[in-house]
Amino acid sequence: MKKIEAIIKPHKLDEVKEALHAVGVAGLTAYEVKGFGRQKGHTEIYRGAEYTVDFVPKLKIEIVVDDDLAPKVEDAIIEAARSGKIGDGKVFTYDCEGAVRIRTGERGPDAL
Amino acid sequence: MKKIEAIIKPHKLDEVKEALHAVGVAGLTAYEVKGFGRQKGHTEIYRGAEYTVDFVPKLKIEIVVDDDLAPKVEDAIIEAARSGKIGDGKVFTYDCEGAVRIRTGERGPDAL
Amino acid sequence: MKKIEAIIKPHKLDEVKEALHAVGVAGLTAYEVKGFGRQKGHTEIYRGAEYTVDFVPKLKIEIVVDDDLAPKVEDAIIEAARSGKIGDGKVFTYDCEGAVRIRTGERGPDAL
Amino acid sequence: MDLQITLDTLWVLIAGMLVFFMNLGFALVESGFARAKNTVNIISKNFVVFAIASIAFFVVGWGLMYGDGNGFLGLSGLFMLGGADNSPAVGDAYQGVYSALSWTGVPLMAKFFFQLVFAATAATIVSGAVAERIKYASFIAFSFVLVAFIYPIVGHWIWGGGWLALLGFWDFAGSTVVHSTGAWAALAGVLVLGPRIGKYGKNGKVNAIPGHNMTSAMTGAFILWLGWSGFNPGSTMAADPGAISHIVVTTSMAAAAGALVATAVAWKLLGKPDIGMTINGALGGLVGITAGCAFVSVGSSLVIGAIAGALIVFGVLLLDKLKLDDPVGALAVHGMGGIFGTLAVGLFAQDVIAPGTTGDGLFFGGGAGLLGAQAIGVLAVGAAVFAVSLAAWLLIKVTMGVRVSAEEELEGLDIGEHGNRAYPDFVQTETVA
Amino acid sequence: MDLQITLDTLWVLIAGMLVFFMNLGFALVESGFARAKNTVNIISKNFVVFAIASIAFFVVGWGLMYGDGNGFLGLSGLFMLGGADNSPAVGDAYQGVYSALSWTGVPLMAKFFFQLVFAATAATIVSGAVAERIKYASFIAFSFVLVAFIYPIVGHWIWGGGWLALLGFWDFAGSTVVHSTGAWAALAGVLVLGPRIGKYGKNGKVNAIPGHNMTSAMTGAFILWLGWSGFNPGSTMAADPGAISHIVVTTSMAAAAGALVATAVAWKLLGKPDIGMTINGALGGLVGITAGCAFVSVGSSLVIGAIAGALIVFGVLLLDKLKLDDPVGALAVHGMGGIFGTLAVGLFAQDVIAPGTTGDGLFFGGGAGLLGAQAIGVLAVGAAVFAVSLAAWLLIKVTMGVRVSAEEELEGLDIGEHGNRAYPDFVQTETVA
Amino acid sequence: MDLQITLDTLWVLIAGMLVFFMNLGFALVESGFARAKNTVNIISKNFVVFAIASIAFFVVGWGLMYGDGNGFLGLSGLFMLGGADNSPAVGDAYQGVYSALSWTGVPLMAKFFFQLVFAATAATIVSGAVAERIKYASFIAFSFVLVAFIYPIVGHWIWGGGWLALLGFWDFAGSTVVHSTGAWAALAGVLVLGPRIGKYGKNGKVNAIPGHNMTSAMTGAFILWLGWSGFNPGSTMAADPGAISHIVVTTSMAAAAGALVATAVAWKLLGKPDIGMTINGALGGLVGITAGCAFVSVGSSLVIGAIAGALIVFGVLLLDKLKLDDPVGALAVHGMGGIFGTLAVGLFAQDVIAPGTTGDGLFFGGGAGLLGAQAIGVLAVGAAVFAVSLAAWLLIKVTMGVRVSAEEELEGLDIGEHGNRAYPDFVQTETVA
Ligand SMILES: Nc1ncnc2c1ncn2[C@@H]1O[C@H](COP(=O)(O)OP(=O)(O)O)[C@@H](O)[C@H]1O
Ligand SMILES: Nc1ncnc2c1ncn2[C@@H]1O[C@H](COP(=O)(O)OP(=O)(O)O)[C@@H](O)[C@H]1O
Ligand SMILES: Nc1ncnc2c1ncn2[C@@H]1O[C@H](COP(=O)(O)OP(=O)(O)O)[C@@H](O)[C@H]1O
Repeated sequence: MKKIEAIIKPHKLDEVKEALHAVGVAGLTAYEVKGFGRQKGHTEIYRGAEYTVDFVPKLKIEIVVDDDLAPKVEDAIIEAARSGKIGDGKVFTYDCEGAVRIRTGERGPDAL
Repeated sequence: MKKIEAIIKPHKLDEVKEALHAVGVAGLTAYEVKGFGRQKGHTEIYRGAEYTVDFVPKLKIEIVVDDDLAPKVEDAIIEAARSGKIGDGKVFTYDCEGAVRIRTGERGPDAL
Repeated sequence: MKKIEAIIKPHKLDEVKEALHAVGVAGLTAYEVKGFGRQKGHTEIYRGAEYTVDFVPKLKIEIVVDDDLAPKVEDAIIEAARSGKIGDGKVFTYDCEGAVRIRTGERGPDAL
Repeated sequence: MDLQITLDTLWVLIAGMLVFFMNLGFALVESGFARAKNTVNIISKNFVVFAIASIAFFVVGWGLMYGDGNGFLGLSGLFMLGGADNSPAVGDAYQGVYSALSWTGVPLMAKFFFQLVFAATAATIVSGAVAERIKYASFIAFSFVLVAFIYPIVGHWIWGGGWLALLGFWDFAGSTVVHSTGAWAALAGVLVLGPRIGKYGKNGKVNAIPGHNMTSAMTGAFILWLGWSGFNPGSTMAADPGAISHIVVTTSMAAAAGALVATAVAWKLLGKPDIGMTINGALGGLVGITAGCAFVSVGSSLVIGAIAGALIVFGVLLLDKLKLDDPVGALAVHGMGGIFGTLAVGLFAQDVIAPGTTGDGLFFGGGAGLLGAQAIGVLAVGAAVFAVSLAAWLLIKVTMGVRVSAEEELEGLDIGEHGNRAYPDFVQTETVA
Repeated sequence: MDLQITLDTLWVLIAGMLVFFMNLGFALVESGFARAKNTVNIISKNFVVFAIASIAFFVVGWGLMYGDGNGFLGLSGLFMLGGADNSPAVGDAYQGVYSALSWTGVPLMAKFFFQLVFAATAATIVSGAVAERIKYASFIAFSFVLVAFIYPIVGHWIWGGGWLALLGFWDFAGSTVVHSTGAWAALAGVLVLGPRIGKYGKNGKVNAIPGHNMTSAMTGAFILWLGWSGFNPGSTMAADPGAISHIVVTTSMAAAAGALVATAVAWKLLGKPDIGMTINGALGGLVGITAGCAFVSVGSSLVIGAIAGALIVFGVLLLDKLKLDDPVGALAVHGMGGIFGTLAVGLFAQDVIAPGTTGDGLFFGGGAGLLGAQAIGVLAVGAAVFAVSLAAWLLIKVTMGVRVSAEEELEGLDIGEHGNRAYPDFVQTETVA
Repeated sequence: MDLQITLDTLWVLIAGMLVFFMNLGFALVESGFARAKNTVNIISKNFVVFAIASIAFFVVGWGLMYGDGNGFLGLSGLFMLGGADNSPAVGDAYQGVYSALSWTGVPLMAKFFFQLVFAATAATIVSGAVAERIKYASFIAFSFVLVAFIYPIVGHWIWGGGWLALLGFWDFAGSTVVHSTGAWAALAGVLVLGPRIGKYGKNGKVNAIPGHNMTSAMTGAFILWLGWSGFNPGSTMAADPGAISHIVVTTSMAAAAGALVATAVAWKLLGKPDIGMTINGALGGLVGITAGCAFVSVGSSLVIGAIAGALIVFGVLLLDKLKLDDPVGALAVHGMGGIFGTLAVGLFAQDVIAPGTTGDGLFFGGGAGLLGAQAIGVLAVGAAVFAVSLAAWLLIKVTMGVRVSAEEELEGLDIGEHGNRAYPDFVQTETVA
């Protein structure tokens, strides 16, 4: 199995979720992260003192899928998450050695 | 070493932590995530407008362990986190190539 | 490519970020986590009832880098994040099979 | 005599302080009903709007509203309370250019303070409806125009001894003068601004954009409820024990009925007792009773509050159908509530309650005359305020621009407009609605 | 004469507004001491409970409490203030069926408003103790019963000229009438509901369930403190300069002493100055001085407040030992504080302070007679309110059910009962207690 | 006569309640401007400080301030209001040892309550400036010293009929007595404590440490604004219709001008309208008008407020340059604002406004005499309060210690000092400033 991690712009979550649905992804996990990269943060002021916030709010999603589904998932994310602007994010792929569904104990792809 | 990631129901954390203790896990890292899967979210209303929240609050825990401890850890989590109801979550296993304890510089299993 | 995950003390983020900059890291992702390990939590009281919070607030950072850069990154983090006190955290290394920049579709190291 | 002046002054000032406190109520309801990323902008708007109103009303608004003049606007003592005035002298003893308020025996400064806090209220109403997309500077500009010119002029028609007063139009504490005026000005702004990004989906879907802090909203609602016990009974501008006791009760009862009925209707209609509707319902009841609080019985106040409460729920839903995006429900509460409340005087007024004022309303055998006058006032004020406000908003749009950029709106106005964040220590999330 | 009526009315109404404002204080303390996932439910309860109380007290509560009747309940002018009444006439000049309040020269509506806000307070006390597990509808039902029947009837015994008043029982502003009554009704509810899931672990371990917002709790506490300067001195129902000045000071001093002593005791006992205890201590001091504020010296008020403050800390710990799960400490503050405060009159009262009322208490040479009467009142009210409330709660349990499902409780009542969330823009976490 | 006493008492008590409410305002502004991890500590400080002040002022402060004595401190009726006093008798009819307040015809308890809430204000001002690093116990100790000794003694000089009063120094509501005093005491504390970790970077870089809750800060600011309509007009300590109406208006206008000018200056200077500056500006305007509210015209109040508003912005920036770390801007608002406001009396006072008091100020042809007296008062009070406070802080430092450990400061004082967290259900983050 493969684990696909994508870092996207927060307001893209809905579109990405639907795109993943379309390619048959049954589940995923998401959480808020702060990203640092080419997309620069912004300057803030607080009672006179200026400061720059380098980190940009991003959303990270993780999906574990069967090997052959992996490329489709990658592409689905890339398409749905792309705005063409700096900061659209990344998609990373990793190998996943095992998966278990806690409720049933099912293992491997059946657990997904 | 292996990295074990588990997505569980938030209120199960205590039990899982104790179960891991029992099998000799010395440390772990946890954080709030939102999960999407078979367990459906719920409908909310806000000043008249209905909307569905597909994501369910979950907790993700990560444990890096020695290879031979991995199966025990998996089983301990599965047992402690199981309620039998949809949404109990998953346990994923990955390979971990290296670990360092920042404080001492110890590497490999000794770092855990 | 390698994925390097580091769990550090929250207020070390700035120093770590600068150290990574120095070794040429262009981007990273960070998020709040709670850690359990040798560093013990603390006791709190609430309207008369005492309770112990085992988890310590930590920050987790993830960086995907080219294989040859990985060791430098590891060392940079270890140096910048070290205070010598219990709870300084860990650095874990994993293999990363693929990376894509959503905006451009670039793949592999170029995506970073 | 002298002591009566002292009593009246104490009451007017204390009531005025309660109305001033409503600024906080509005700030909390409006920011609570908006997203965390726009909080600094909303509370900034609500904070400076009172300051702006103070200057605008002092410089010219007061004179236009209460200066002697013709039926349409004040013409004497226009600037900075500069006119002759020997308050607290009353009636024939009064010598000055602000005769419209010569019936109340309190010092000029007490009259000014009490009228100022009312003027500012009209402006705060606008703030909520245009929230989460308007430029800070543009809001400030409009607020000045509203309080310096629009509000005082229509106010003159009714409370300044103008043509509507002569016509027999009654609005005791301002369902029309303050609340409808604010709502009409807001409606024009909403039309010029357009809805927030993502509020209305394809094929007419109405998306929820949940407010970020219900604790704030509830706090604000209670503060408004409290403030209204200055707003309505204070409008006697005299410490008349019978009248203020009666008004305190009619006001609170209408709020109670509004809250309960709105909750019940929402529960039935939406399946759950939505707190947003409970809060809007209470406010609707308060706005609804504002015009008639001194003229109707306690029983009638319950009925008026109840109707207003139901009205607000349907109003909120209707406005969304019409794609009029009002993040806080101000158009329903102050607009519909204000109109209904003004007409309700024509229905529920009883001569016995405030003899020699409204006379009896339709339901109490007084015929439709009063109702007619009320209707004329509603239409006249609505038309005038809406038209002028629309012009003002459009002028602002072409000159300084009225809406922030789409990127700024997505990122939040706090950083874009103010370079601040309201809650930097908390991890935030985009509600996927 | 006439001016005195105006003065008294102003004071009673303003004091009543301050007491009304206490609804916000309770809402913030109670929601602040509860978890984020139950916030909408708690603030909804606290918001509608005043509306419910308004209807209940208007429809029948007022008549049962102040209508002329026998020693046990009012029987005339029962419904909707329908009875004859020529207030503000007083004493012999008074003609009407609400003679129990004929001593105060203010209009009937002022009397009603002031008594209504007190009645509503009793209901808000219940809200906190039953929080985080009670069904919204069931709470509404009980609140109606409490304010329509239970509170007014025991109130009649003491303030309606009933048997306890004749017995020489003194409760100036309601340590028993309002606070203990609320607490006894709450205790019955707590027993019927049972503790929140996870509150009591195996082998008697008491788990902490930390409140989600100490800023809310502190804000609410200050608002309550402020409101109490209407609650206690307003209970003169007349603008008597000496009396109200004295009461303002005894009230505030008791609160100060309560806060300090509770903080010190908690610091000593628990090792740290727990803010929850500081807040509960101040409230305990306020409840404790409520019965005696007009009868005891400033020095005594410090002692009463100090004892109450210490009592509350031990009370909170004791109730947890007894597995009586009260998320906000209402049973300790209003129950124990109310009982102690009522008895304290029997100990600290001094005839010189309010001549011709309580006479001297035990510590000032007045013997145990007064203390005895106070004790009888405490017991009678406690027994009656607890018994009837228990019956009411059980009836509600069998008919409509009283507690939400375990799943709903775990997920939070906001979504289950209201379909809302209080803070949708913030990432939340389950406190592992 | 009698009724006048009642009127005056009502006004003084209600005004006192409004000033009491300012405690909540300070608690919210100060905690909102600090980090989430220190919230429990700050609100605890602000909550108990009023309790401490109540005891300190009751036990000895009142006597030192208003007891008859010499030009420097009170010497009679020192303890627990124990002195003879036949208030509300006034003037020659007055017999007692608190003659400095014999001009106001209200009961002693009303005088005490009103003066107590003022004394407590001075202590709350300190709380904000020393926040986020001070030990809880050490703050409590200093607060006691301040309210028991420092404040009353300088207060005696000005309001107790002391040497500055005789010199012709005028401070109507306490720009110097209350606000500067609090600020000078705070400055000494800031110097002894040193800045928060991370506030000042290498090579003079000033790091921002953003406050955690702008909603709290705005709420507090509005509450303070409201409280000031008790603080200033209440200082008449008599229900004089003309005076209190005038003061209500000058006070509110100065706040409005302060808020607007501070916003504008910040906008120009920093590129954006920083809400922190808007809030500080309004407060600066309020502090600035406090000394002169009864002596200057409405027009002058606008000018005074405007200057104060600008002053506060530059003041905040300047203090940071000087590495004086004041998390909430108390030194600028209360210190600079208080000094300026006191001097402004010497510039803007007009005899016609309060005949027979200040006479005319410099700008109105009165010459520099008044200004000179004002300057002497500013310097004398500043020197005395700063010196004694510094000694007190150093004593506390060597005895009990004054600052928490670096680890505790990093982890937050809530857990270290109180074992509590303010927002346990929310995921928090360290703002990287
Ligand atoms: N080397 C990396 N490792 C981990 N995360 C990264 C890395 N580079 C970028 N990211 C994440 O991707 C996000 C977007 O990257 P950025 O360079 O800003 O824009 P783009 O991907 O369009 O070039 C960043 O905010 C960060 O969260
Ligand atoms: N393919 C997946 N990849 C990553 N996380 C997943 C995946 N499928 C499910 N999850 C996570 O597991 C949680 C539980 O899964 P769900 O299907 O709801 O219940 P169950 O595991 O009992 O079948 C989800 O909320 C989600 O966080
Ligand atoms: N086996 C593990 N797997 C995952 N995370 C761990 C593991 N052990 C420790 N951690 C993380 O590292 C943090 C620091 O570890 P700790 O044992 O407290 O101190 P140190 O690393 O200095 O020995 C912990 O808070 C936890 O977040």
